[in-house]
Amino acid sequence: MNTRQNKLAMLVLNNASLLLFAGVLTVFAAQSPQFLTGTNFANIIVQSSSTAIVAIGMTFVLLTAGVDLSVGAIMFVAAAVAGKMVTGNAPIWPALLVILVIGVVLGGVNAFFITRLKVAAFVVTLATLYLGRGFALWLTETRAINLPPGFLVLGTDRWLGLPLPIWILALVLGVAHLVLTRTPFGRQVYAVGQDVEAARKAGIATGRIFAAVYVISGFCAAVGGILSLAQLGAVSPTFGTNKEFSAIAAAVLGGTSLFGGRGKVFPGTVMGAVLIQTIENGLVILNVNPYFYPLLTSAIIFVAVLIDSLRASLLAKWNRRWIRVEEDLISNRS
Amino acid sequence: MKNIQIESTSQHCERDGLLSRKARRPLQCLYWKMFCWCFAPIWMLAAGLLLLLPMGCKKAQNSGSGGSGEPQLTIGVSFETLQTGFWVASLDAFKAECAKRNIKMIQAIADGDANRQIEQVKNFITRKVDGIVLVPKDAKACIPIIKAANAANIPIVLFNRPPDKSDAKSVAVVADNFALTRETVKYMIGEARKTGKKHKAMVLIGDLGDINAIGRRDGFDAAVKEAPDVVEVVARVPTEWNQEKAQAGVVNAFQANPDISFIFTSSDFLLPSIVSALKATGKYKKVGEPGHVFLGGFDGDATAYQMLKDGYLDATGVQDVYFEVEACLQAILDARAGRPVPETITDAGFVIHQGNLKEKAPRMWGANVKQ
Amino acid sequence: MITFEGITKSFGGVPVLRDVSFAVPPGRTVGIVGENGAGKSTLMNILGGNLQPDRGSMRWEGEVYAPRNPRDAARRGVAFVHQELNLFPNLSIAENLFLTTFPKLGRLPLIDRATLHRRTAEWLEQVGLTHPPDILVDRLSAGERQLVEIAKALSLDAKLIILDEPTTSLSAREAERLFALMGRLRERGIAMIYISHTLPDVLRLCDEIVVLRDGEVVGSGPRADFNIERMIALMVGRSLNQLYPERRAAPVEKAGEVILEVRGVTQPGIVRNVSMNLRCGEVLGIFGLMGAGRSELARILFGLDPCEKGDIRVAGQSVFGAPPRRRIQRGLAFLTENRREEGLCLEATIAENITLVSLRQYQSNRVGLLNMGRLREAVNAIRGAVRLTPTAGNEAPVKILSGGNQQKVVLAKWLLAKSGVLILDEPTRGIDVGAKFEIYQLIHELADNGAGVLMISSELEELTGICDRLLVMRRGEIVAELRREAFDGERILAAALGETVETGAP
Amino acid sequence: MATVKRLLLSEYFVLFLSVAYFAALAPFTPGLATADNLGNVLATLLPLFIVAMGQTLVLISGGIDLSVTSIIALCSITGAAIMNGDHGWLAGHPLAVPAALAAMLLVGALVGLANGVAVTKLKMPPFIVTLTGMMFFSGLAVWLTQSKNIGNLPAAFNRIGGNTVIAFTITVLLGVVAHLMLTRSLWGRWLYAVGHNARTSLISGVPVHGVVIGAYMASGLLAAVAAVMYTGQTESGSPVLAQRLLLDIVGATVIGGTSLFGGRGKILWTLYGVLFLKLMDNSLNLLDLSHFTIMMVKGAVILFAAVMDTWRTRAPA
Repeated sequence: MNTRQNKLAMLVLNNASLLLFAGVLTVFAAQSPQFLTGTNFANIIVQSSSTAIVAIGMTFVLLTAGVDLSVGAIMFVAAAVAGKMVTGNAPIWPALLVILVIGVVLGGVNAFFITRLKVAAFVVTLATLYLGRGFALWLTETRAINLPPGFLVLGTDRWLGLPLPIWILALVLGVAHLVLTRTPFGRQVYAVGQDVEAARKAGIATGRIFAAVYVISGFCAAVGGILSLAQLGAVSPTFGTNKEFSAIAAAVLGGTSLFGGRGKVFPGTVMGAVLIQTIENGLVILNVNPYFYPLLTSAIIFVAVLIDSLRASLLAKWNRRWIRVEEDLISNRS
Repeated sequence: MKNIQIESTSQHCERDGLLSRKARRPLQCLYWKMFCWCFAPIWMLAAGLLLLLPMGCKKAQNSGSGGSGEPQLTIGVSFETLQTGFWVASLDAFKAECAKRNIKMIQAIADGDANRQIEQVKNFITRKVDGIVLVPKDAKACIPIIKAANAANIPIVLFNRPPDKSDAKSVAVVADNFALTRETVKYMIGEARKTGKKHKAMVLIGDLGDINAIGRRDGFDAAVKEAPDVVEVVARVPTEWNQEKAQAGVVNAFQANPDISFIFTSSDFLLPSIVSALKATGKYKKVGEPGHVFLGGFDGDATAYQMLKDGYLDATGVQDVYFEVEACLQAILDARAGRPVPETITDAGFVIHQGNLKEKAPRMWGANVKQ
Repeated sequence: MITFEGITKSFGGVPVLRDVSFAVPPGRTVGIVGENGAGKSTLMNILGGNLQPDRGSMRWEGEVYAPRNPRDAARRGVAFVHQELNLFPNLSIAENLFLTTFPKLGRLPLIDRATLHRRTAEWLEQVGLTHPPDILVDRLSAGERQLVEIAKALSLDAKLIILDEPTTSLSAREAERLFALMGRLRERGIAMIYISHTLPDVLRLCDEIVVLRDGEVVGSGPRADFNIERMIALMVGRSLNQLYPERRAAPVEKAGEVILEVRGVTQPGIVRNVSMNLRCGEVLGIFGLMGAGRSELARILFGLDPCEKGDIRVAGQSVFGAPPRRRIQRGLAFLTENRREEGLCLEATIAENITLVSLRQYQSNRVGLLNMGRLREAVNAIRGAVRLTPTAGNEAPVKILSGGNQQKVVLAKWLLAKSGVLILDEPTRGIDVGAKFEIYQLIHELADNGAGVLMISSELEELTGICDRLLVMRRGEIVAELRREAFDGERILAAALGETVETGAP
Repeated sequence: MATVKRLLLSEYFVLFLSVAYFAALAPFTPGLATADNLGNVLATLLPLFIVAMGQTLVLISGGIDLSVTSIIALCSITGAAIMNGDHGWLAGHPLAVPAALAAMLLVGALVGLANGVAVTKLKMPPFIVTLTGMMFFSGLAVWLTQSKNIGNLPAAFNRIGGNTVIAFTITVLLGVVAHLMLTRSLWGRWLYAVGHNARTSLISGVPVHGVVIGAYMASGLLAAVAAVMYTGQTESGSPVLAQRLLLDIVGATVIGGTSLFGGRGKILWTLYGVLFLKLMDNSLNLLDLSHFTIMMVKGAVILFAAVMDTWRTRAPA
């Protein structure tokens, strides 16, 4: 049980997702030349931008060892309301604003039940998932709403040579990274995720931290909804389904731990989202049967979570207090 | 419930008083109180929804049973989904036709769940409807539904999607997907041959569980097989009637072979995805312009009509919805009157393209749907 | 600086502190010594704001001082360096120090990293750490983390720092660094309370010494009046109110037959070369101070933790490497130190808890379903045997019972399973005096009925009171063995402290 | 207030709620109280109750099993693939139906075993294991059949599967066995103990891993039995069978009173939960309320039940 060997094991476990990413790239690049082209990568990032933004919100929640299943439904409600407004020829900007407000309000509802009434996060967000999806289906009477071209500009337009979604993703990523690493709130999120009791003792208002992360997750889900809506051009009844799985997958692949306290928005979660999209994109280029995608993505998430729990149990084993500090340990501890 | 919340909030502020200076603390508590106050109403709304529900329905119930003159017929219409414009237009057509014939219509949408559709139709039967119109989720799952209707000897007509072969008796009013698609694609190939170049083609396939989708795919293959010199199929994108899957498939197919210039979609409701992919790669050109990508579709919905008028869409196979709806209701009335009713009524439909746009437009259901 | 006046505190009727009064003058270091359970930690928790005294008060530079939570205490300048440190391993040193008081960039809610690192570097330099301020805490050794905890205390401009058993998991080199730091802090006029078992350190570092026993101050004064022998004598003394049942060697048929044999059990970093024999009808005690590895040894014997070398035989059969389930079938039983988390299912009923281990014996042969009738009879019989309070019915949840009764339920659980060897880890912790006496009687009855009892405790009188033989453990090794006739409190405590009373050399 | 508290805490609260709900709505909804409508309710209630039973066992052990919907789909297509008339492996073979049933139960048990081992031996959070399980096995079902249904099942199977009387007897049988297993068997008592406190159980010699794996396998098996009934009802094996059922399964169990914190739950409570949910579902359907309004009401009711559950567990004894 010598320490050098363990240090190597920890190194591998910590950046497993980086290794996976490199592996996937080499496999697909070897298979088909167009894979490594610039446009292909820009295309992958555009396609994964909405999932990445939602995954950023999900990372905040996972950092506090919580979970938010309602992101898919929040996207759908936001898109449905925006669709109704825009087809009722309201101008675009107020519609976008309404979307963001809806995201925050629904995030707030989750926060209220989870922090004030202390209900399990998983049940609350499962219930809001169905409440949200039911409300949006009622609003759109399960009919697809096609959006006027004005709205599509968000998805297809380019600014300074880069498609708009990449700029929006960069903006959200930048702000999230700044908040998590550079603000007191961000560092307190990590503290609360690591050990709630110690955080409370250290004087952190843990209730507010828990509430805030769900509001942020709701907001990011709304932004993700806008982007996805702009790219699709229409709100169909299946809008946003399973987005919560891909968001969790992206975060976990990016190294965010489900036990809380660990995880980075940049490069972690965003790379996780891009990784999933790259795999899907690569599979299409190899024209593998598309029904194979869910099998592969769920298998990858399972492996990522397995690595995460292995890391957690290894860490726990090492941090046990040593009784005999003297002679027989010095040799190991160097 | 509410006052507990307030008192605990103020307590919450003191107990968790941050290490901040005295001045800042009341401000922070204000935020937190506001935060709780604005959610109290939502909590009330959820509770209210639960209580008011039964009362709400009572109103709806007794307004329906009015009716005048001889006993009004009641028909149950069960749709699998309203996901695409085609189904929405069909339901509206049914509403209009029933109103015209003074028939009371109850509707039920199963949102893609076969078991739920069975439940909904059984509920129709318990409410003793006089006839059932069914758009089945898939050809096999609808057999027990038809048997249930046969048992209650209520005439049942399947709209647009035929059942699998079985001993259950029902009438099916369907479009001839195979023939209509082959005609549409043949017209597109005719236009493509004029350019003299060989085109790489992409086809968007529908949900393989839906017989119509398979009929259209076979129609497309039949047409393409006759003109190998003009068209070569390089990409088959399965969409399962899901827009996100279609959009990703189209974009990635363009990645694999950027020079695709011939696209056919098994349903017009997927056209927006194709258009946004074409715009992203700058290939969205009008008919006749150099670099025009030949576009063809099926159903003939409002988007297709708009693109035809703007000159981007080459052709689309239109299902004659009005004919199909009349045929359904007539079949029910004939069956109730004991008159013999054929097992299948086919709607030939028609191909609409740049050439015959003006003349065929009024018959096209997509044309008179408000966008 | 701070004075305690008549501090009294009791938990559920058990008096833990009785009229404690002493003072910590400014800039002086006061050493507090006393056995486990003498009330040291409770006193410090009261000072640190985690607990409130029942009676008595504290004065801080003359004013009344009654902190309601750790933050009040910290605001007044009292900092507590716990044994289990309250640091966040996933954050950097700087972030740990300024978690709720980050310097901001002007009015922006962003952290001003430059000033943060500068100020952290200052505090680190004061405690003698040369690590960069933004290094993650989980990369530091136990000693370095302790220095960070002290730096944190200094950063909250603490005027009084409480150090609770700081050197238990430190290497000699790290301990020396800590002592040098304490010297520097004393020069800067910061008062310190130093709690430790290593008496030579206490003598070397502290200006004044307070000796606690059974919640009372039995001796206090300047260091000059104290030496190791006097301290040990004061710590040991006979406690007045605790009676022990008369220990007579009752005749047992299988008396003297070895039921538990442990040979050379070794697990690197935990225990080294532990060997012992336990006979039927014998109550063998293991004494040692906090961190001597007694609970760890118990968990290894029971199979909860791995063990590299050595052999463990129960009733003659080796159970080395077997999971706890198989050892229980061989007759081993384990009453853990942490009753609420590892001894009981608090939400479950009393009957469910008692029958948990021995359910298998109540399966009626026909279909394998449990014979509820026999089960109920067995539960009632056992309740009588352990004299569990009749007020709570079989279906009542265990969480409503008092500490003593909860312990009786755990004992009943193992009694019903007819275990041959019982390992008891701190069986009477947090139990009132009356219930303690009944527990001791039960232990004797168990032994008299032929069971072998291995009792772990940190209360010397308890062990000398009811055990036949006693082992002393220090740093994971057995350092002494005494028979009942040769029990001498001072020699036992000295062995546990690592002092040999005559020569005084460690 | 005390009587209300006693009522809310009593075991039969959900049963009273169902009866009161039925009485309140019967006069308003056409055909609610008719015999064959109740027959319909019963037909859809039985498979849901069987799956909810499996869910109750897993919840008592302190975990959760989200993969039951995908197990139902996978079993459905496995059985259909074996006994399908034209190209089934045992097409037309007299033993086709029993072999198919056996295969379905085997698939259910195997997936349950996989879930159990991942949760216990690999120490992974049950929520994520069964969530990825749901995605993987439903994806597998769609991939194996290329999302095409498998119809033309032998008449014998359709008679057994779709027949409500047989389904009722099977359900009652399973209900009684599950109740006995939970309250009177060794495994049942151990399951409650592990749900209350896994560490204490380990130290008291309870084979914690074995018990938990048993719970997940039972959940898988029960999901397979429900798959037989659902497939019988639609007379076709569908890879997307029961996709929308997760809300009903988890909802019924939570409404019934099984606690999410583990250690508390009864088969009878789940029966009342399923009864209430199905009654509400059917009545709202008869009131012409659209499918999505019903979805919203169910969401609200589950939220309310979860708040009650937390309040009951956290309320002072």
